[in-house]
Amino acid sequence: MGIGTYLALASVLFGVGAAGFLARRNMLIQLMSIELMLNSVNVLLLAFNRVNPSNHDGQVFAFFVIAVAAAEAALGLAILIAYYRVTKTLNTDDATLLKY
Amino acid sequence: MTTHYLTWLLAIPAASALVVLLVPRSWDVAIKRFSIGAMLVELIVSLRLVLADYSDAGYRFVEHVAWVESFGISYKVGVDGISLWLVVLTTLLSPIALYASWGSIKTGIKGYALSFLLLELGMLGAFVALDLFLFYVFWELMLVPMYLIIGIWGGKDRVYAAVKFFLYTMVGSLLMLVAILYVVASYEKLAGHYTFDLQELSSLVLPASQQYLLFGAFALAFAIKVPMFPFHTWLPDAHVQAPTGGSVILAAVLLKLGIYGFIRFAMPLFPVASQTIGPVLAGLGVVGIIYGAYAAWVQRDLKKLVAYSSVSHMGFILLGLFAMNRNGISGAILQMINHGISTGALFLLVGVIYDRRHSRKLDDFGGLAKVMPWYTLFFVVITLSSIGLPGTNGFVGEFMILAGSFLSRTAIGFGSSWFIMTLLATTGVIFAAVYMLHAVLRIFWGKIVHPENESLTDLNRREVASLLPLIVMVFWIGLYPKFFLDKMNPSVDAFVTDFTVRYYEGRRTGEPRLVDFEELEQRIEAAGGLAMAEPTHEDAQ
Amino acid sequence: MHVEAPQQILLLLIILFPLGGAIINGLLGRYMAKGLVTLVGVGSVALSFALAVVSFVELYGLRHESETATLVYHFYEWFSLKLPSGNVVAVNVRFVMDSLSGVMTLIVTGVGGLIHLYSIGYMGDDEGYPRFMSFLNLFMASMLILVLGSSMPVMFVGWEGVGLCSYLLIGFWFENRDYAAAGRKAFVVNRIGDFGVLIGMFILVGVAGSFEFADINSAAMAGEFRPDFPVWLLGVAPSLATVACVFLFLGCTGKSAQIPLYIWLPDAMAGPTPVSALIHAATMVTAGVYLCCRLSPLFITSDVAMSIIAVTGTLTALLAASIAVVQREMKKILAYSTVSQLGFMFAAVGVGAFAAGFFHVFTHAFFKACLFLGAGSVMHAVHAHGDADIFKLGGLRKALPITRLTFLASCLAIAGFPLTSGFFSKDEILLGAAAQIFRPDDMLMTSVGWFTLIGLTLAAVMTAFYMFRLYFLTFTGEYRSADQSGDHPYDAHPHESPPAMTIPLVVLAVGALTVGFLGLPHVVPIIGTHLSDYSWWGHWMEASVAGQPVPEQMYIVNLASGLAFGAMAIGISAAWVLYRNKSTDALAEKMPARLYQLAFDKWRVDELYAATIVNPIKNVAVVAGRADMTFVDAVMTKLPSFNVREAGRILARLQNGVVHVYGAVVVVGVVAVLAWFWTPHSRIEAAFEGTRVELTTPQGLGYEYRWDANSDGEFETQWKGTPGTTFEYGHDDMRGIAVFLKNTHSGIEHRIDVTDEWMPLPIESVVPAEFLSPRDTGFEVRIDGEFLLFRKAHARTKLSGMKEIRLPMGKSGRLGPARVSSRPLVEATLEVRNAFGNTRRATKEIALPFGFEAPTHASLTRPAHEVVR
Amino acid sequence: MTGPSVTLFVVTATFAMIGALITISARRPLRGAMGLLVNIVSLAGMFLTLNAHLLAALQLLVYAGAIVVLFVFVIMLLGSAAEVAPADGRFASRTLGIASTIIVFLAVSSSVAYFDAPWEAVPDGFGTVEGLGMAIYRQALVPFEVISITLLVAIIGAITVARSPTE
Repeated sequence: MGIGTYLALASVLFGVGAAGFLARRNMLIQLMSIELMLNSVNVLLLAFNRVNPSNHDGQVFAFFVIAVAAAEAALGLAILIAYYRVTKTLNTDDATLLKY
Repeated sequence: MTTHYLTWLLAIPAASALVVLLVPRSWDVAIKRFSIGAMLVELIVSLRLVLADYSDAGYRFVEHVAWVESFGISYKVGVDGISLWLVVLTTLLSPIALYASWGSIKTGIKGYALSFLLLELGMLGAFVALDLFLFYVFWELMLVPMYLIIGIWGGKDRVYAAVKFFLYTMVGSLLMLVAILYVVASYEKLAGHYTFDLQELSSLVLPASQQYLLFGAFALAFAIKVPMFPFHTWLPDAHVQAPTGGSVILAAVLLKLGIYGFIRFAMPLFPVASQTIGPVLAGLGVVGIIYGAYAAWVQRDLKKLVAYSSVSHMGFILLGLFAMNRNGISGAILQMINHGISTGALFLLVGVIYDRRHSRKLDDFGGLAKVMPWYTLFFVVITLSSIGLPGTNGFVGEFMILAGSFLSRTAIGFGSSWFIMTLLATTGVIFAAVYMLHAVLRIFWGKIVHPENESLTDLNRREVASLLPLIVMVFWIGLYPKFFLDKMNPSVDAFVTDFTVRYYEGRRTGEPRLVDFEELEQRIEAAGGLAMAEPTHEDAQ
Repeated sequence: MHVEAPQQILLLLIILFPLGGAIINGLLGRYMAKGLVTLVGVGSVALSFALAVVSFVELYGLRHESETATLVYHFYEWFSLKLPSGNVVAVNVRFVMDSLSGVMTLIVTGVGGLIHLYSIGYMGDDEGYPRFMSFLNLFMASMLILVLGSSMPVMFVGWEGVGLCSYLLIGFWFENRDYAAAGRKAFVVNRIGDFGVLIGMFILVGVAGSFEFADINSAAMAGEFRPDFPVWLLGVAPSLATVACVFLFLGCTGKSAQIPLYIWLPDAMAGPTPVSALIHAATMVTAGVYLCCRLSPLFITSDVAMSIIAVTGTLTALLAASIAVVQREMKKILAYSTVSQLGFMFAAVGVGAFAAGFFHVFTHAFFKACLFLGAGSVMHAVHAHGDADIFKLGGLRKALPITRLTFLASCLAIAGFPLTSGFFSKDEILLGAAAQIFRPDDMLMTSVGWFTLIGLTLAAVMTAFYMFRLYFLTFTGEYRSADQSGDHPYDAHPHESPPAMTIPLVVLAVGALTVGFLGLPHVVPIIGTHLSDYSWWGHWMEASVAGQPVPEQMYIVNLASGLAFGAMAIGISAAWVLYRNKSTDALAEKMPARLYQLAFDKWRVDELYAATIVNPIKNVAVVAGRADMTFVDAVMTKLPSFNVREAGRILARLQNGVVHVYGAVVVVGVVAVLAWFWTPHSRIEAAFEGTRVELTTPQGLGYEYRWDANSDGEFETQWKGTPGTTFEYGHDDMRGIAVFLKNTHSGIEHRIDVTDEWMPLPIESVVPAEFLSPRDTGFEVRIDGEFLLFRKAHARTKLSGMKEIRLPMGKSGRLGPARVSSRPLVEATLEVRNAFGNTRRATKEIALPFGFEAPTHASLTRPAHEVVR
Repeated sequence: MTGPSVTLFVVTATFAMIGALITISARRPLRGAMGLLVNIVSLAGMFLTLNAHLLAALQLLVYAGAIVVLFVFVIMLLGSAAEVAPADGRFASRTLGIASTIIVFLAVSSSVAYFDAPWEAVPDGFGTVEGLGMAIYRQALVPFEVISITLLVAIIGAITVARSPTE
């Protein structure tokens, strides 16, 4: 078993996250999909770091990704609540204020 | 502090602007006095520059401090005979324009003074910068205060005019930025380090095909600023809407930056392209002379008439510039000063009646000579200067330009295209008389037909004070231009020689390369002058 | 160079006095007492006249020592020009008094002084009196600069200065907008002339290398203006002198009111009468003649220009005289008379009788000034404003005895009554014209001579006629406004003018009768006595004015004076018969009504100009003004902004606000990026260093490279991470020969496919055909082994000795404006591999800028033409 | 030169996939959150096979302990409103979208699956608290501080955004 397996798994996980983000209309689920994608990237980073273990660059990066993910989740959920307060729904099809 | 005059020149308006910014809005009188005072100090500093010796070419008062070293950006400033008088023109006109503005600007004094100080900073910076990046910074810096001056203190359609002015100028200057970066990158490829220093970049010789594109990008920026036909349509709008002070500065100094850019940057960097495209631009200048005169003739708004006359006058300057000889270029520089003085004064004079009558329509006047004799005298004198009557400044400039274009070296004696262009341009002398005297006739002569004109008051002290220096300059330059020409001629001569050498070098090469022009020019001089240096294309290898 | 005489400060003072007077009166006159204004205004001119006399006497004295003596004052250097030759021409403010300008200075200051004096009486009550004095003084200063200036630009200062003063003085009563418009017309028409002067000036300086009149004249005498004008003009090749003179003459027609630019002068009578007398009769309008005389050595070199001047002058004399014959108003008649007399002067110039022409300037100044001032005196007497209708006057000889006598004297002079000044000057002009007729072997000048002589004689008849028509209708018969009826009756009780006005009249009238004796003819007609020693004028002028020799054959002299006398006699008799003691226009009854009306309407020339020139230009201007704000602005501003707005509108549709769509676009982008990175990308670049070729390709992330530099299927390098390699090609690697044509100017390069058959070399593909001369075209080319062969198509190879040229591989040579190079071709191959493991090959054909040593063991295995692509 | 444990990898990978699929397909958000939890926990396990011990712990702490809990809180806060009715008549296009996306990434994964690199021996302290800590505090101190500020800003931002306008 080589690094390729990890890469493949990470790709698939990323794809699943992307598909979820694109296909679902529930803002909560979409946020979760984003978490999935971030996680899959972490797998990649760690796998590459494992192949070249003389430094910790990959892990440091993954560490930051986790921190950013936390910040993102906090902000995202806050926005979600604010959004819900305005529209009384979590359906992103109704979120078209960004229109021209 | 022996030679840091240029830094002072830039520091004073910057510092004054900061002071004005911090002062409370309500201190109107203090702000007025302080800003004018700062500009007068500025004028005195700039007069110190005149005292230097300009009997040989090269920059004076050069200061060179690294700014962003990794990209070779530096604070490098200096003046030579070409920029000297433009600097003085700026420092002379700025206080006059600001002072004259106090007649009509009653609101937002603080912002107005601030804009003017920043404007002066931008203009002076652009005239003295010897670093392309620095130049670009100042070039863009000028835009903002002018935009504000037109957009806030302007007339009815001020926002339209301001945006038009801004966008037009911006489009050109962005292309110029691209061209600057290209030049710098080409230099880096050959020399191994970045630099924006004009003198270092001057050693770069680019192949003709690249020069055309780069010159085009520079020329567009400058031609819009000049403004050259057909890029002039922002000018009437901007002038008509701008407040008096804004119009004065716009016409007197801002337009000159376009021509200055040609002389300082576009022509030395891209000699082959300027030599080839130059006649076309000169031709467009001639079109502008006649077209501007025609358009001026039929205007009913006095300010618009003066604005179109600017188009016509700037056409002369373009013609002289691309004649590529000393007469033409010296004449063009002198004519820049002249146009700054006479058109600046004309805008001041238009402002005078606008302040009184709140109209600029020719139809609303007539017979003013009866009630405003001094105003009439001033207006007629400036009119005569504008149409180039001998003895006033306009004549010397126009004469040198026409002589330059007639005796253009490009054409070796009388070339047919230059001959015809000179003929056509000279008809501009006729049309200038037509449209200016038309305006004079409509405003001053005849009987007073509008009763409200009967009670108009003549010039007040402030207006006389702001006009008098310009009248003095009109006759000074008209009667003794040698004082001004002597300072610029060595630089212009060197420019022409340098340009010719660059042209032949540029034509010789197919690949970008670096040439030590200083050494080359010395070699040519040793070999007996330019005639010897003229290459006979490439020798067969 | 000129002999540097001691500085004559007087010359400067002559100019500075009136200038100072103008400045003082102009700025402060409004606040000064009238007496002080008068003192400054008249006093300055009087001083100037006194200094002029002193200078002239000094000059007169110097003439005994040297024929070409001049007085010079070098003031300062104005500016300088640099000629293409590298010479710097200084434009000096420098004043010269020689015989020509000396006389002119005396006329200007003398006649001008009298007219100033006259103005005290005539304009004293006008509220703009200080302004008037100021303008008059300014005019004097300008005119003196014009006369005394030693070079073209300085003269031009005065030239335009007098135009300005003319503008200001015509529109002096500016509250009448028509007057102001007349002033503007004068200025603009004069500017058209100035255009010609400017261009002429440039030609002069371009050829003679100096602006100084003296240098230009010596250059002209040295024949420097004889070569053809280098610019192709309308299919003819005039000489430099012709073109320069025609342009200068255009300026003269403007200033001196000749066809086609005379139209401003009649309108200029809107100004106060002293102005008409001073500017529009005595001094300014003669500036054109003065310029021609100044540059007479130049003018005389061009027969064509001289003919144009003579014909124009004659036609003007005739046209203006024919208009003057039927006019009703005093000043208008005098104005057309002035135009006509100026025509005489130019006709004289055109036939080479410069001295005679200038003599007419001299005499004309006296009698025409006197006539105008007399007319002013009449108008003053009857309180006519603007102009006076002679059919409403009459019988004024009793009321205005002094005016009448002086007027009569001047009428006699202008009509050419024997022994008056006009007799002598007109006679000299006709003599000059007659001389041309008898110039041997010159068709052009002979016919011009005939035309001039006949035309001028006719004009002289009309002159005598209309002058005496004016005199008789004004001064004889009964005073027709006495009964106070009619539309605008004049004052019922005219009275003689004050002494300030009559003294100048008397002085001028005496001058009009006597100054002619200064120019006694060389030969007295009929008697045949030679008077050369007494002809002061001709002798005096010789020093500064060139000209055709004055004929001395009796038949010519007799012909000329006979014609002059006859013309005078016929004209005066006709007027006597038709108008003496009459009150109606007998001519109007005798002439066909329509012809009379047409002449009365000045042949409708103004209307013709309006219809053919002014209005079309005005319409173009209107169109330009409109088009600028509509069409040009639309194209340059509205169109781009419309494009941006519409493009924005379309792109804005993509912003539908649905998050999923945005996400999907991101995915598409990611996929596109992935697809790009899927396979490696590369291109080969070659740089040459000596005979080594550096092959490079842009470095890609995670790429590995291996090279097969000569494309023989074997890779020279192993897989490695750095992209470049160097290789030295050999003769065996060659794949053929490529031929390149290059425009050395622009750097444009084309590859040409050549075979071993002769084919034309398409130089036009790199150099535009307009830039090719016949000798640069028509080459043929083919490949011969490793060489390129060139030859001229249709070559007269044997005659010209031009052989086929062999160009070895790797070399280049010039063919006209193009460079042709022959280069060996090689092919390089590169294989690239990326992180995904995908590989790709790139090959590139490289044209080497150098040739190969032919291998000693073998030549090319295949014929060259097969490998050429 | 020993590679990661295959068994552990297979197990964690399977659960991670299952969790991910549950997350994106769950009708009810709470079930989705549980799927996410499964995914996170199994990935934490997988991190162990890659010698990333500290990160595995952080994964559990931050993701499972904080983020998922936050999700659950929000779901509880919103109650039934957290559920979104499926859009009508878009089933086909949505399926197609999901399928094509997954196919694209499957293709990618299949191409990278054969990548190979030698598993080098892991030096002492690799992935431990000490090793990673040293790396962070020595080489990435500034980014670390920046990320702290980012988190702080995010917290303030979250409070500002989520606070109801009436307060």
